[in-house]
Amino acid sequence: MSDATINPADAAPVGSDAPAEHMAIPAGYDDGQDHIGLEHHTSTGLSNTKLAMWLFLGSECLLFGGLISTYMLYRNRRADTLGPDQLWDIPFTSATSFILLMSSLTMVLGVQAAKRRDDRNTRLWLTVTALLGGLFLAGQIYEFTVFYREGLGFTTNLFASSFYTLVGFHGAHVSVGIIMLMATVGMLLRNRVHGNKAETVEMIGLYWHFVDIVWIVIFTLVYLIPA
Amino acid sequence: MSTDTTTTGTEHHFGEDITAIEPDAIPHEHKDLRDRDYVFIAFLLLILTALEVAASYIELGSLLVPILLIMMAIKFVTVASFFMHLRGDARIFSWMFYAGLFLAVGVYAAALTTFHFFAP
Amino acid sequence: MNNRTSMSVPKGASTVRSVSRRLRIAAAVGLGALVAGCAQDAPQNTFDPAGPNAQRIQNLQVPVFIIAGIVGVITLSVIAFVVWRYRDRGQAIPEQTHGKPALEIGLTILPALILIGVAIPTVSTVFALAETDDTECVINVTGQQWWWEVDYPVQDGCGGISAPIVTSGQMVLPVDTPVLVRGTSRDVIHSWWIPRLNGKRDMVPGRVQTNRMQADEPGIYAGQCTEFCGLSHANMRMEVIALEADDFEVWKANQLSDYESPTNELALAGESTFIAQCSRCHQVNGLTDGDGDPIVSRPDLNVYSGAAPNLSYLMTRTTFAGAMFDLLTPECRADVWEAPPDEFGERYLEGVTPECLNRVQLREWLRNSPAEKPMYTDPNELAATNGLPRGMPYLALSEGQIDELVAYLLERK
Amino acid sequence: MAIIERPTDTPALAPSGGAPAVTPTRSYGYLRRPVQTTGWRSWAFTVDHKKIGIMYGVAAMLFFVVGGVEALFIRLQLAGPEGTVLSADAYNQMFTMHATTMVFLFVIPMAAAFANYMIPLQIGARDVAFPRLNALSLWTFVFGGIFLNTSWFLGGAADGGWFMYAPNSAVPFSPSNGVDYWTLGLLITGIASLVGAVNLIVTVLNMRAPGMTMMRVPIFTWMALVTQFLLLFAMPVITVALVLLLFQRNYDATFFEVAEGADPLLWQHLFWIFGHPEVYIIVLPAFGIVSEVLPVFSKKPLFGYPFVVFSGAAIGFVGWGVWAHHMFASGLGPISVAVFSVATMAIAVPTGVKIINWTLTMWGGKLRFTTAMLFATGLIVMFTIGGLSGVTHSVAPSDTQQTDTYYIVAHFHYVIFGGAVLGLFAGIYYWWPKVFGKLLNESWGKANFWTMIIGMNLTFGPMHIVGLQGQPRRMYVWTENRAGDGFFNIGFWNLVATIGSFILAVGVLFFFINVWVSRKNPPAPADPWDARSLEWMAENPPKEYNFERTPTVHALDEMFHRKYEDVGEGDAHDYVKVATAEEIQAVETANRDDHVHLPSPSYWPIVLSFSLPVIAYGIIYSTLLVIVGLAIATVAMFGWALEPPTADDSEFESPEGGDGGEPSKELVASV
Repeated sequence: MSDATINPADAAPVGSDAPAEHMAIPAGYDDGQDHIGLEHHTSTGLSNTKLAMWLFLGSECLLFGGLISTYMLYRNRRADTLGPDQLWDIPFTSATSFILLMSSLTMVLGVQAAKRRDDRNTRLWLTVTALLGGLFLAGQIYEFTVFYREGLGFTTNLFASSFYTLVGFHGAHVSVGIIMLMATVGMLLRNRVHGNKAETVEMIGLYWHFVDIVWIVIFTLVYLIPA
Repeated sequence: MSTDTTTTGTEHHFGEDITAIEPDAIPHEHKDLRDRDYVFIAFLLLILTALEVAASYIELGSLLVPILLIMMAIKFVTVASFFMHLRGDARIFSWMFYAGLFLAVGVYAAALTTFHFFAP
Repeated sequence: MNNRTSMSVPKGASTVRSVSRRLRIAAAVGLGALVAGCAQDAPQNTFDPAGPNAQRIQNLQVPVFIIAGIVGVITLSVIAFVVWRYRDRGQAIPEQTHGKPALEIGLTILPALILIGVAIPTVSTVFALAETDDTECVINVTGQQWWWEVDYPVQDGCGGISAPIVTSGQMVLPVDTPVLVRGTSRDVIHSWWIPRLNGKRDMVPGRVQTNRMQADEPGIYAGQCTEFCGLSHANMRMEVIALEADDFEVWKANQLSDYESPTNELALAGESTFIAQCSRCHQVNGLTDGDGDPIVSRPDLNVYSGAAPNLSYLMTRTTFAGAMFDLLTPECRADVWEAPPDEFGERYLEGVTPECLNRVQLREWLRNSPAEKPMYTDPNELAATNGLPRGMPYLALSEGQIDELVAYLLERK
Repeated sequence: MAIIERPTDTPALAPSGGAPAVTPTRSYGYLRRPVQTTGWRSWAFTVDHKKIGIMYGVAAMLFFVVGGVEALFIRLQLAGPEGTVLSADAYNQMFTMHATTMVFLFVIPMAAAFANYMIPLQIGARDVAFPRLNALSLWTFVFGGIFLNTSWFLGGAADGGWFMYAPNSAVPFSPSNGVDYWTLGLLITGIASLVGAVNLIVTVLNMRAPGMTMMRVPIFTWMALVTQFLLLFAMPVITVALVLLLFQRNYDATFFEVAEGADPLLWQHLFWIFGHPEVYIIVLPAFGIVSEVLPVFSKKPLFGYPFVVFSGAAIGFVGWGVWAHHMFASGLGPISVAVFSVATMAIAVPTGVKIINWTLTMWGGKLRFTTAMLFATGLIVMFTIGGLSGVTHSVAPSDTQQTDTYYIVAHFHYVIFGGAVLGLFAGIYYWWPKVFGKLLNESWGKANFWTMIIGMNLTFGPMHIVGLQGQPRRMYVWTENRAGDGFFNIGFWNLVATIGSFILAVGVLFFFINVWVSRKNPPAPADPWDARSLEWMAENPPKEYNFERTPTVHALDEMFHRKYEDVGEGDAHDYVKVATAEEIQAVETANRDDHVHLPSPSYWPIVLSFSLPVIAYGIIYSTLLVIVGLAIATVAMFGWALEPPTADDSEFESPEGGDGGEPSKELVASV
């Protein structure tokens, strides 16, 4: 703490009175700080966390963009090996897409509940969201095993490598989301969330919706557009 | 002292603070949608998804890809605008996110183009 | 030139030169010397074009370099002036100028205008160099670690090629003929670059890329692989040999000549050694086994990159081991490299004579090639390539076998 | 420590007495918070942006030495024909690691050091937006850098060049684990950059002092902001490329398997979409530094501040549209080549704007050539040369002659060494008294500058010649046969370059000698350079909480306007000094904020960072280790989540039994 010790000599005005007077703070001078509450103390009036989350999501666009581009380049590079057209089960994937879309709805309901400071419903909706996410993941894993049994290993061809990598990265994001959701539910239960609960839930919501919109893109580009 | 300088220099006001607090940059919490509205939006998204899937089964020829892409974009923007509240929120969030998005679309589309069309 | 007598190549019309050609050469040499003082420049000098493609680049880059130089001199002079003029000599606090937008905008537009001036000829040159319709001859190159295979497909171009010609390290082409080089690679990316003839072009596995080559006068044009390609990237060189049309015909005929059995005992022994030790990877056209069946190397089973240089006419080339080493002794090498254009074809077509053979280097190579050129041929390091050597392995040849092989190879021309 | 203690005998000027000393009463997560204020623990667990900045700088300088030694080996090998100092394999590792180290482990982190230390001070904040994330990015970078360099001792470093073109980076062509170390190491340092980018962007946008509008933000902070945006968007791209390569090498994926139909140009696109913005990531912070240094030592404001800001932003933006100029020889087709060629020329315009503005800043000024100013001026000159050689190969046909030759090596060393490194040294000399409270010795500083300038020109100048004479890059030997003779003889100029590199090394050595001889210098004055920006309102070195009170900003060059007043009439300006920095600081002290909340130190950032190399070693050697690493990471993340960033007032108990509940200023958000 020695750093913080203030040398009285430094603190006293130095030099003549003139500069001190010049620099004196008039009584009642308002530097604008004291009236800014905890929520809006930033220059933009926006939450640091939320800004950071949006920056992160902007950055993630380039990550998924790269993986999607790799897939688009390689999807039908070789006609003589197993390709998307032989494998896709559109009704099944539509169902899992539907589940993920619904989880976005439950997520937003959870965020709304958190804004109302309704902890019980927040926990409920977050749990439902995590379950739906889990269901989606289960669908993915099922789909992967079906493809694998049909002969599409990770190393089979370029399509396989880029497909599994893209969808696997998305699945990893979903898994992280589920962990965050469950951890938040637990922390809400034990009241260990720091700071603004509604904002914490909203951040997880942003992440979750992002995972959802990435899937919207993947579903269309990877599954629906013919190779 | 500090109050004086604002009157002396001619140099202090080059531009407005691009992120200054303006009335319309403050989040419109009060304009929040109700739960019912979210259910309705989700319903719309479902219909769009169903349409997408249906479109992929119909013979649309060269129209299919643009139609699918447009529906994808609508779904994307809907989720971002409403579920992620970009619509009512401070504009800077949209800037951050869409900067990343458009940059990604731009560079990757250009890179893929060099593979598909420009290669000798 | 003590070995000219051994030359067996018929002399064609190559010695007869038109007056206009001589004049052109003289003018070119004179101008070149004037512009760049280039007589002693490195053989890969990028400012010494010897063909229309490189000349196109030269016409573009010389003004650009001059403009850049002028801008640089002006800018640096201004900075020097400012540093000298406004150094602290106790002057008062200067005026707190924050900027002059008009000046700023002006000084932004000025470089933009200069760059527009540069951009227009750049774009037109890019498209001109990409043009391939006017080429009259197709030569394929294939890069691999760490040498170039050059092959001439059957075609009407190049004065007509009736059967495929395969060589390595040196690309022979007729002068004044626009040649389309089509290239690819068998392993990693390599880059084909003959600076005096054209800019470089990467040769990418899985793609076929093109590069135009055209030489104005006979001679040897040095090049080097310029895309980092692993251990011996530095040793992956190549040359383009430009010959007069009639000399080129001679060269082609040579490359398609029938296999000649060895004429002396040592070389005959060398033939069997070659069959036993080398023919798995190295092809010598016309070589037959005991049953009279042609011996065809199956290199793709034995070498990672899937090939080794074709040695049928080794001694018509002047380099070996990916153009890393000269087949000629230094004196004979200088004879070829420094030959005036009108004598060049004659000297190149002599090939390697026994007197000129760089025996020391060739023997070293046969004795232990991995020690001469860095290659992943250490048996302990081959796991990643499923045990296949990359480059020539150590063959544990005896000195006697080396003598035989040298004698045998000396007759491959 | 979480709360700044105020001595109880505070001077009467303070409006509301001293706050009582307080100590945390509870532990968070699983461990008590580390509260040491001295010793190694005060550094390892700190979240103070200044300590983090210093550690960033020290680590970066160590890697600078490592990269420099690698460069000397390269030059020794190339001093003569058929060099035998290194084997081909060792040489390939050497140039790969030289570039990787200099780019990823020196220039980026050194710029991050300045950004970390200076941004909060320049914008009048007490810390960055997310102090624990800041610590995370520091330690992740440090561990990533160490991890990368351990490959030297564990079977050989990466040998594919820093651009690591596929398929030469595939297992058959690079069988050692070097490329795996490289891939994983860059993924780890990439995390550090990404986390740092998010943190610093939020800091600049959100943590500015009252009145600090974006157009009053000091220029270094502006350039750092643009840099962080570039990192934010570029890092994911290289991440994709690295992941593909990692999967290919370790899990037999086929991304660059040509036999399967893969296109090696995919790697090139991904790498250079990252790699070109990377060039500006390297150079923009240095531009920011000289844009601070030049006005101070010219005693004039930066000429055309808005132009410099917008040209920086324009460079950042256009930098995304020119990546393929690294691929003019790759066979993109004439349309792509033409488009990217023109786009590349376009980027010369904002770069030229900067050089013009710097020159005009000096024009009419009162130039004091301190070491910092010498380095800044050196940057303008050297960067101009590098920029002009850059223009020559934006001309695509010309570039097909020069790319992959030493001419390119000359160009980018003039840009990176002459631009970035000289700028960083200018910053070191300029801000040294700010950071350490002592001035560096000027005589040694000048020796340092002149030796470095002479050394760099002797090293990189001849490379223009050998490059134009056709000597390619990345060759472990050159041969007499291709050297030519006469004035342009490659051998002669290679020897000159090697001699130059050792002179350069001596120049760098002079810097370290300077640090050593300056260690006992007397404390520097509060404002040794008569500086203009806000960081000089804090003390040298700044207190843990930076400012006695959060400053209110009224102008660009706030500090100048607090010191000088315009007494001229009408259009005539006449500035007179009305206050010294000491006086200004004294007033700040007298009116200081009491009860400042600072973020508390934490174990979790360093623990989480540590898990990353563990996982990486695991990927190379053993799955078990991956599991161990993931376990450490999980514990660290939960510990992090359960630990509040700043202890609340209610969590503290004052020794006097006071209520400790005055309204406090929350300084950090929770992450």
